[in-house]
Amino acid sequence: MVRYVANKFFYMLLSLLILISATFFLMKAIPGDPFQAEKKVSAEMKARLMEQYGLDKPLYVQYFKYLGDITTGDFGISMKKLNQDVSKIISDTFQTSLKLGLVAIVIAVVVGVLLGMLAALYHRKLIDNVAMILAVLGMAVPSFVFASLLQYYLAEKAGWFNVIGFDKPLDYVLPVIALSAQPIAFIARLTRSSMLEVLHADYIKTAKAKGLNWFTIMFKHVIRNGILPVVTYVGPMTANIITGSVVIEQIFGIGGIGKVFVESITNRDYTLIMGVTIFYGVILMVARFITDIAYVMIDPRIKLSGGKEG
Amino acid sequence: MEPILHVKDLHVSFHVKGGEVQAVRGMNFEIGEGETVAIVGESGSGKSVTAQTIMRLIPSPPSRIKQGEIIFKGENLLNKTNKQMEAIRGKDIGMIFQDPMSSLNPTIKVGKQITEVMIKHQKMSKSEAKVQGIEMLKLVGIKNAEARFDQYPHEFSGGMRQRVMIAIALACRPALLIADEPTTALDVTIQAQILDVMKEMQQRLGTSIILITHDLGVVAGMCDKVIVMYAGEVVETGTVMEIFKNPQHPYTKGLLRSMPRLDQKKDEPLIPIMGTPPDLIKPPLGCSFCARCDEAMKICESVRPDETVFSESHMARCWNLHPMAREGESS
Amino acid sequence: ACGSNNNREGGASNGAGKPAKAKEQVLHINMSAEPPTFDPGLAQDSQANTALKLMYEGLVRLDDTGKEVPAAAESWEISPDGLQYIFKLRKDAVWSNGDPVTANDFVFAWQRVLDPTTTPAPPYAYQLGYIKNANAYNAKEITDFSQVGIKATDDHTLEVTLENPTPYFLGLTSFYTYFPVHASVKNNAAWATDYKSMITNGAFNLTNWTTGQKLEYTKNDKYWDKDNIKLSKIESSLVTSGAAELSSYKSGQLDYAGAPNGEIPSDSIPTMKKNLPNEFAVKGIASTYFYEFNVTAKPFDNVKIRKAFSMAISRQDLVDKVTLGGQIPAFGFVAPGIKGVKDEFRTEYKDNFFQENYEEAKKLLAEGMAEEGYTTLPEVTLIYNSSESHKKVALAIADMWKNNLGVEVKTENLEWGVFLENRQNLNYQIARAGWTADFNDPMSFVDMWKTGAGNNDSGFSNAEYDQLVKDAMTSQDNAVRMEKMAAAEKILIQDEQVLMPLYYYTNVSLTKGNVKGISVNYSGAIDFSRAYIE
Amino acid sequence: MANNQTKTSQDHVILTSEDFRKIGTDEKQSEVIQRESLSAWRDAWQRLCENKIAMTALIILALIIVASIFGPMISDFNHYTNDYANTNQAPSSIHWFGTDELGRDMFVRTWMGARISLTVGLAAALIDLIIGVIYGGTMGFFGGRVDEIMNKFSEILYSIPYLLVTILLLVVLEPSLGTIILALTITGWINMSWIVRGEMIQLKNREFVLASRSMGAGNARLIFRHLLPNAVGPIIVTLTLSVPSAIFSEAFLSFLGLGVQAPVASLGSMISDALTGWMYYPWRMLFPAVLISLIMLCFNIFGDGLRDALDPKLKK
Amino acid sequence: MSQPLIQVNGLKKYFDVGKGKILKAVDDISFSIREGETLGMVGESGCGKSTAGRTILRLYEPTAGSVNFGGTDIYKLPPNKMKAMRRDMQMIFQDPYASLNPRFTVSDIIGEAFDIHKLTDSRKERKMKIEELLDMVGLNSDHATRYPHEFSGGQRQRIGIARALAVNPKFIICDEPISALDVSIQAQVVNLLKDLQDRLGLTYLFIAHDLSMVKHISDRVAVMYLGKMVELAESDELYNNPIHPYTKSLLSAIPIADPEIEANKKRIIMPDELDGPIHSANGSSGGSKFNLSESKLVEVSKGHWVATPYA
Ligand SMILES: Nc1ncnc2c1ncn2[C@@H]1O[C@H](COP(=O)(O)OP(=O)(O)OP(=O)(O)O)[C@@H](O)[C@H]1O
Ligand SMILES: Nc1ncnc2c1ncn2[C@@H]1O[C@H](COP(=O)(O)OP(=O)(O)OP(=O)(O)O)[C@@H](O)[C@H]1O
Ligand SMILES: [Mg+2]
Ligand SMILES: [Mg+2]
Repeated sequence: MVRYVANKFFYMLLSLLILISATFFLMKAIPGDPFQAEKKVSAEMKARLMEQYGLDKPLYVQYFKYLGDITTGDFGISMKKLNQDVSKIISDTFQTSLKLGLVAIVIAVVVGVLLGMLAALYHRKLIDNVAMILAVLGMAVPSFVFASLLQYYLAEKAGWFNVIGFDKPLDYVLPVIALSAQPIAFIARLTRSSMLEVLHADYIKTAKAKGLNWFTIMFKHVIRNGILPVVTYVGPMTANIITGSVVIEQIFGIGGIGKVFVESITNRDYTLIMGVTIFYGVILMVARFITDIAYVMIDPRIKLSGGKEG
Repeated sequence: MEPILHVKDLHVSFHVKGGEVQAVRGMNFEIGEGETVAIVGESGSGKSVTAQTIMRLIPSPPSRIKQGEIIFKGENLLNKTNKQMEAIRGKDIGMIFQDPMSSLNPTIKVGKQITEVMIKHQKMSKSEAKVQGIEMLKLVGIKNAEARFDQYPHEFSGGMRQRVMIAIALACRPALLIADEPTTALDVTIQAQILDVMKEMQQRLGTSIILITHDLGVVAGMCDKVIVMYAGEVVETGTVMEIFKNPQHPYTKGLLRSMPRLDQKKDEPLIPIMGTPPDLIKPPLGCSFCARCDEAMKICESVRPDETVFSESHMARCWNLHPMAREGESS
Repeated sequence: ACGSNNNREGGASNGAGKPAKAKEQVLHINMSAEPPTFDPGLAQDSQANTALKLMYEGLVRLDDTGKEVPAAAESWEISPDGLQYIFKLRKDAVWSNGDPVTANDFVFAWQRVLDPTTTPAPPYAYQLGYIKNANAYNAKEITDFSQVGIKATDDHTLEVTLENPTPYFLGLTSFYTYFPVHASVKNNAAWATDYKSMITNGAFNLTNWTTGQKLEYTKNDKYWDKDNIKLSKIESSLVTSGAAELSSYKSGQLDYAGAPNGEIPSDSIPTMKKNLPNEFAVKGIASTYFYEFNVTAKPFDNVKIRKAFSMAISRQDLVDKVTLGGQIPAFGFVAPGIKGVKDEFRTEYKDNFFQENYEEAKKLLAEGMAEEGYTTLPEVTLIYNSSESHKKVALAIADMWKNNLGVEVKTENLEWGVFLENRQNLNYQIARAGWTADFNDPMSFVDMWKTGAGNNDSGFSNAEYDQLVKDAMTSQDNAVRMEKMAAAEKILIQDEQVLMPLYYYTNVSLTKGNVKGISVNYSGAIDFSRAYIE
Repeated sequence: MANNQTKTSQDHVILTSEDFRKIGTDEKQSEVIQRESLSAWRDAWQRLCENKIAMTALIILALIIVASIFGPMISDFNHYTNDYANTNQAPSSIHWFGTDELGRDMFVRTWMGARISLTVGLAAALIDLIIGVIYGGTMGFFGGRVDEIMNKFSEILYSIPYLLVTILLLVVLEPSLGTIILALTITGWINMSWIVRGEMIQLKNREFVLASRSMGAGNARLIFRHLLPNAVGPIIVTLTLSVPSAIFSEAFLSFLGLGVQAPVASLGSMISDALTGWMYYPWRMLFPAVLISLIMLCFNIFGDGLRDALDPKLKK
Repeated sequence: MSQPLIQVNGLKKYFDVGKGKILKAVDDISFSIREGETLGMVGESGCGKSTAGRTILRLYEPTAGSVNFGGTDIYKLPPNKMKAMRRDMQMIFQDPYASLNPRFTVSDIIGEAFDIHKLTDSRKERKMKIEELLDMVGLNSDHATRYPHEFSGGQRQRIGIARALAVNPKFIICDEPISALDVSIQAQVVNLLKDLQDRLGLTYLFIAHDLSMVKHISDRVAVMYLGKMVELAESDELYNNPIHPYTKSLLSAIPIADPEIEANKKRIIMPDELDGPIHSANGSSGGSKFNLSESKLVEVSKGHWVATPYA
């Protein structure tokens, strides 16, 4: 276990290094700088700013300086949101994204798995068809369309919810629906097909031969085996939901990290771009890591080192 | 003696694309208390379908039990509700499947898989069940049972897993054990051990056993009675002695002939049964073995043979056993 | 999935029925993004403008007619040569922490902006450039601040000496770069990043700030003029999407929507105008939307070709059919709303520098091509920064060129930063641009086209033009100044057609019927501080 | 044996001795071929044809593709000419899908948009296919150290937030259809390579491959004649599913303003254009949105159907 | 007796199973097979029979040892010579379902060898040869254009045999060619193999775990246990006079289709092998009392070799 974690950690660091380097140089390759505006800043002023932020140094110096800084946990200060700590901006906005994301994930997993199980249980019956039509629709409609429809009909017209904002519990409803629609659809389909597979497995026959009832079989024998593909999907999905809800954040006016990220690129806010990138990367990797652990917890055949035995 | 299980004229079909697979076509047999009955037959002859139909485990759809009765302890299992069946499965009838590798749930500890059935049927507490479960594991010859109890199936070898399956099937001391090719996936040495365990358990618990196999060697060592199936039908039944020493049906004979004996000369060729079994979507009108039979007659192609009874226990279905066939021979 | 016609009306009337709640006196507004900074010295955008106007108070304040009224200064004197200003500060003005607002606070703030060692460097330092030696100090040419024309003679007297007579200087002191800053911030670089550590002197305090989500201003009870402040609170959401902003206005969540801090999508303008005539408002502002030519690049190094392009479109169609926001077709560069001698500059000097005429345009194009020896016009690309409205305009104009001039122009949208980089490096042929006045004088417009001026991205350089601007700058006679600047504008547009003006911007906004007292100045800057709910 | 008796339960026709005449083996067919002759492909195709839903999806897809090629041709309008007299017109007999904010015909634009979206989707999927098969094939076939390193590399690449790289890349490079496709494929191929790798690892130890090797077959032969043809099922399925995901990603980029250059539009960019005004001009969103959803739907359904058809487990 | 056609010396095949562990699938086995002879090889599942077979054919690169075939050490051959050598040695596989490429027709499968070694000059010749081979294994020429899934197990195995025969090999390794087949079909294949051996003078290494079948077909039988060879003798000798405890237990475990014999049979149980084989990295068995890794084959009587310490 320790070895595994150490190994994993090493690769995470390596991935991060590659991520940091790629982003750093890609970012510097973009034309523009943080100090440009419609009304141009004078040349001296710009030179002064560049110097103050160390942007006048050769690229490799900046690069190593940055690497050095982040190893001490210093992500720098934003170049556009003046004097604000990058880590504070990230932690502030991430809290919002996380709240939204976690609710959406929980909903997606619970609803998706239940829907998928129902469909598998009533294979080829009405419930199955309805669930799968819902799932396929969920996958087919772009989230920004769905979000706009929800916003217009349920908030603006019906007045049941606030159009924008993210304070009250009720404010969660629409963004969460919009955000979880696609994952629900995916999870439902995944669950269904893996449940169907499990339902046909020999050990389910064994369980039936023991005289266990439907409920026990479903919840003790089927779910655990059938959930594995879902876990595989949920890992990256978690990261994507938490980080990638830019669209939903924009539409519902939620101050999440996705919005910050897009803004930071537009603003050429170098430190913020890097900060968010690294943060995203870490989230993604942590999600993977948790997925791996979840795998081991769910399926005893899987050893942390990777392969399946027996 | 009142048979513990009596299967009467059982017909089971599958609805598949392209038609109806008539997997079981008029099974009749009975099993007495404490008896071991073998069902032998070629792959696809309907052995598993029969077994699973008795347990009412056959998936429906696509299957359909078209007619027949399965009388277990005087009651027709086919008339039972699902709930009633749940109470019978595992408690009165236990079942072991062919593949020990896939028949145990890989994500549940072995111990739990055994105690689960006892908790369900014998209303034991968890701790009682654990004591019992460890006892069962010991009984089927697993060493270090206490430690093994908390392991997962993948930490067991194939033979041990099959022992666990036996422990599960016998946990509630069922009156009937159905073993569907319990040793096919195993090595000969391990097979022998498993069969020993089964024999021993039977002696202790007095269980009746249906042993499904296509290995006649296994049958010879284990069973009292043999049912030979071919293409969804029973073609011959009899005691072990009757079947091995005095086989009547050409398929039974062919099967015995095609197996090498240890005392057989090296140059002596084996006698195979040529051809393949019929397609059960359109089963032959007459004898289903007709196409592969060396002694086939005209009538075999068109009319289903009747039972010819040789003794109280020995029966075969073949036109060659008909009096008129012997007349034809002599003429 | 989509609504039918009655949905539209339903949706619109739905919002109209919900007035703001008068009892609570809480105003709900939206900003498309939070200000990058709440530090007046570092601020440089319109979001900051709106926020800082609430939180701070400069020497003077502009009332809703645009006239300078006393604010932190209760009175002022201007020397006859227009070079010296003496501000008398009011004695009852205090900071939010209770300290009195003194002349030194202004000196401190201004010095901080001009100090070349301030980190990060205040980009709007040039806004203080009218003050004597300010630019020199900022450029490290002099190091002694006492030589800069800023002096606090006592706690409540501020003396300012200018480089040149600058008639609009008084108004400038209402601009955020001129706001005072409490001296205690010297030791805390991050003071303006947390609402708890901000010390302000305006009508409102920032009392809550959820990053990217919400800003909340509460009435400052220590403010000297608090009796005239009726709102108890201003809450601002931070929604980027114009559609969402409008939608929440209609649902009653916002009391004010639209420019300058937000946006009403142009698609919905006609409907809003029709359905909410009392709430919908269009106000012209001192801002011009134009396409500039790179006069150093082919084929626009030829003035006839530039003229042809400018004449071959219909600006009226553009504003009526495309932008829809009641914009005014522009034929000059200086926008309406800018003061002239007596009246507005634009009324005194009409913007009739050219006329749209497709035949003439074609002729000019042919002539221009002949001069340059083209048989076919080199490929022309119009660049604009990615935005729904810029795209519409670009496509519309390109289409007009195609139909009226027979020229196929490629349109290319570029991400904002890339766009600016290209434009500023003269790496383009025609580019979208916009210009808003920094101060209420035509100089704000003509100044930028001087040779080598920071914002002159066209490569235009004209000695006569430069001289005219210089003359206007040093003249003390306002009439002469206007004359010179008008002459310069004529060179810019009529003679050289360095840029093709398209229209003068308007602020399109929606205000709930019972919300009053919001004032918008000539440049579109908004002041919510005196707003109230009936 | 004398006492045995045949139960004659049926009172069937009287038996004659002719009935009991022995028939020789030549009268019977000894070696019956069990199944009708069908190649694996035809077999799969047949099964696909039987799947009505998947076939419907395929037909709709085909129609959409045909319409996106010919749709714009049958209209009198083109996708870029503005018509200020007719902006935001509701669908009518002249403009079947209405017009947009510049008076452009939505019918033509919708099909042009579908053309762009499909191009992006198909091209991205194709590039994924090529890179994925080469990379994954190499990993899977050679195994060992090569596999370890290449696999680690792809894992690392995969752990880079894709959206981020895509956005940065789109900002760096000149915006064009090619750039968008490039951006979408930069991490898109990884999934495909893993699928191919998995298949290769599974197949390369199958006995028919060993058999061919024992025959003296070289690597090239093994890969191209044995391994890839057998891995083609999962590959195609992955391919059909990566088309819609690329289309979606492009739509998403359009929403962020990083889509194709106007006046060309993809379905995604049309929808995001319409997003501000769809309450007033619903048709501007309706048609592209329905079309993109339909494309998603059909690719997904068809991909699933294909998976079922190609799944050997479902073979009897 | 004729010369050994193939001589296997000290053959080892270890697998690196990761985490620094090594699995000794085949650990130092030596034997030879004379021309025209059939050597049976038995042992429990996973004891390394298939690995041995595959390594002998150099489908796996050996860890150590040599295989002499007709005087040349095939492990020393460069690739091009090895390719030529493959014509002499062939393999029939265990699983008739997995060993035929489902995307190939029967003629593709059989003809592949012709294409690889360029054995046929024209399409006609190729077709003719394929038909000849099909005929040889009891299939007919109609079958050539069909796909494997259209055939029954027995028929498929014959296709596999035809494929092996296509290159005219001298030596064929039959890797459990019948264990996946129905009992009634097994005899067909065994008879065919014997028949072919008689007609073509083939040499077989016949791997199986069905001892009765092995005895039936083999001249000599080798018993493998955990990667080692523990006993090797003439088949009658081995069956009548087994020495090694594993051989004994194996023989006693064979179910015999005769209830009388079965009723009187006594099973001999291997010491402590109840838990089945546990492969550990060093190749010694989990619970076995004897130290496998150091055992050597010793000739106890003429042609009867047994591993120490039981020799
Ligand atoms: N789920 C099913 N759907 C369709 N046909 C089925 C199904 N299950 C079994 N069959 C058919 O029923 C027949 C009998 O099958 P069964 O499994 O009973 O054979 P078996 O005698 O147990 O063979 P084996 O020895 O291979 O286990 C076969 O022809 C098989 O194809
Ligand atoms: N490619 C491989 N990589 C790692 N281990 C392998 C490989 N091939 C075989 N093994 C291992 O080598 C051992 C011997 O395997 P082998 O297939 O030779 O056994 P076998 O005697 O043929 O068994 P069976 O009777 O089941 O076919 C087994 O433990 C197996 O897991
Ligand atoms: Mg079976
Ligand atoms: Mg093997």
